Amino acid sequence: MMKVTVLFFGQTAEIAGKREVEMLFAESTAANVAFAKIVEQYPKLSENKLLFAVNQTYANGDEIINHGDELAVFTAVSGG
Amino acid sequence: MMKVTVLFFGQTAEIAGKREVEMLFAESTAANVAFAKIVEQYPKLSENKLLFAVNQTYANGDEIINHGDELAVFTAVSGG
Amino acid sequence: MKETEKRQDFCELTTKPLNVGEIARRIVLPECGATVTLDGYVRQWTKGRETLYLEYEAYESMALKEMKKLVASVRERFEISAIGIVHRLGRMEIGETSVVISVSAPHRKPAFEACELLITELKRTVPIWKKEFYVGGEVWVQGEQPQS
Amino acid sequence: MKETEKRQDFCELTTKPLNVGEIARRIVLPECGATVTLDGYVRQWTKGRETLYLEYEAYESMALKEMKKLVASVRERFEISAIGIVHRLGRMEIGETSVVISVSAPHRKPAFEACELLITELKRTVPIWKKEFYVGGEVWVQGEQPQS
Repeated sequence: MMKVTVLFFGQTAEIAGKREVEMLFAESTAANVAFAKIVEQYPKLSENKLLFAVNQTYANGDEIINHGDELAVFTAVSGG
Repeated sequence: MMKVTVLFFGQTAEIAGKREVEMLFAESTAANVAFAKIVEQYPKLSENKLLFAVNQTYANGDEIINHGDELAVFTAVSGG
Repeated sequence: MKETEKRQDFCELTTKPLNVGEIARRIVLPECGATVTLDGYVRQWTKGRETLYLEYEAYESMALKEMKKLVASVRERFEISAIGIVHRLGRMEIGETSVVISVSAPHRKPAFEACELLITELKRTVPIWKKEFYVGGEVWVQGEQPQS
Repeated sequence: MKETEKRQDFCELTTKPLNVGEIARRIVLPECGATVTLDGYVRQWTKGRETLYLEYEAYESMALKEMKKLVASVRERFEISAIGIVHRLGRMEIGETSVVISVSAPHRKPAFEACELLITELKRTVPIWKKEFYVGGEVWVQGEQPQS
């Protein structure tokens, strides 16, 4: 198993009730599988359109997750 | 006869050797006639494309000049 | 030359009040004649509803990465010399600046175009979120979806 | 409302150094969320030729009249809240600001468009002239012709 850090921001942090959590995934897990598991753990997240990042880069879902990676789940950005 | 003030700026002031002069015109003189007389007096002005104003407004030449009017002769503007 | 220019670019996040003039003047270079600056700030009235204040938060490491990507891609497309982007985080009162984007260039037209594109893309891609506090409530402002 | 907004507009000529941030912040209004500012300044290098400094002069009374006309006409065309234009006169060194045009608006797009139109029209119609001093000479910069 690999340990990754999962980050939440703004609305997703409010829904998850935390800004950061560590999660374990099997080796060679794809990003979309990992994100599905995260949403499963915090089901209210799925009420929003979500964006995902792996290591500070927008994820397309195909990425293979590695030990120590930083994943993030958030809603559409609204800076400016 | 009517007395008007004629102003020069930038390049036209350098050519005329002055920034302001008073000139006399007959009653009911049109602006284009007045400007032609001014250029006649300072012939080197005609080496440049000139713009004319009557009372701080661009002139089209049809304006009838009145006593006390402020005329101006200058080259294309280059502010900014 | 391209290298010299690039050193002038900056992308920053801060919780301190922004000084729009200071940011705009930091990218003045000898080959430049114009700087276009967007100053984005907290609007009090939106369609008759009163905003009290906003709170901004960011995924800071990713936001800086996305801002730098944005700067690099906009640089490629326009005849411009330098770009400065500073976004403020935390609570901001009415009229306070949340973002400043400045673009300097030899001539003004590409600076206008680049500045407008930068703010449009920043709002679409840089992971920053704002929560609006109004009389009787608060809401996370919904942004646009980035197309990847 | 239109009247309230109009009182915020300003057109000024001065021989003193311009503070771009101060000018930009003067037009922030409660219904606004964005200000776009053009900072025009003395460029040192133009196609390999070095400018030493510039000297600006104006037909001041007419320049102010033309600036006000310009502000009124641009206001009609865009969803903007306030316009500030300040042009400096006299001698200006490299990098020193000669003109600042700021436009505030509820939303940024018309502010960009109005600001760009204002500088284009100012350069075409407002009676201000600049003389360029370079190594070994000086020249009155030739402007465009206004079409009436």
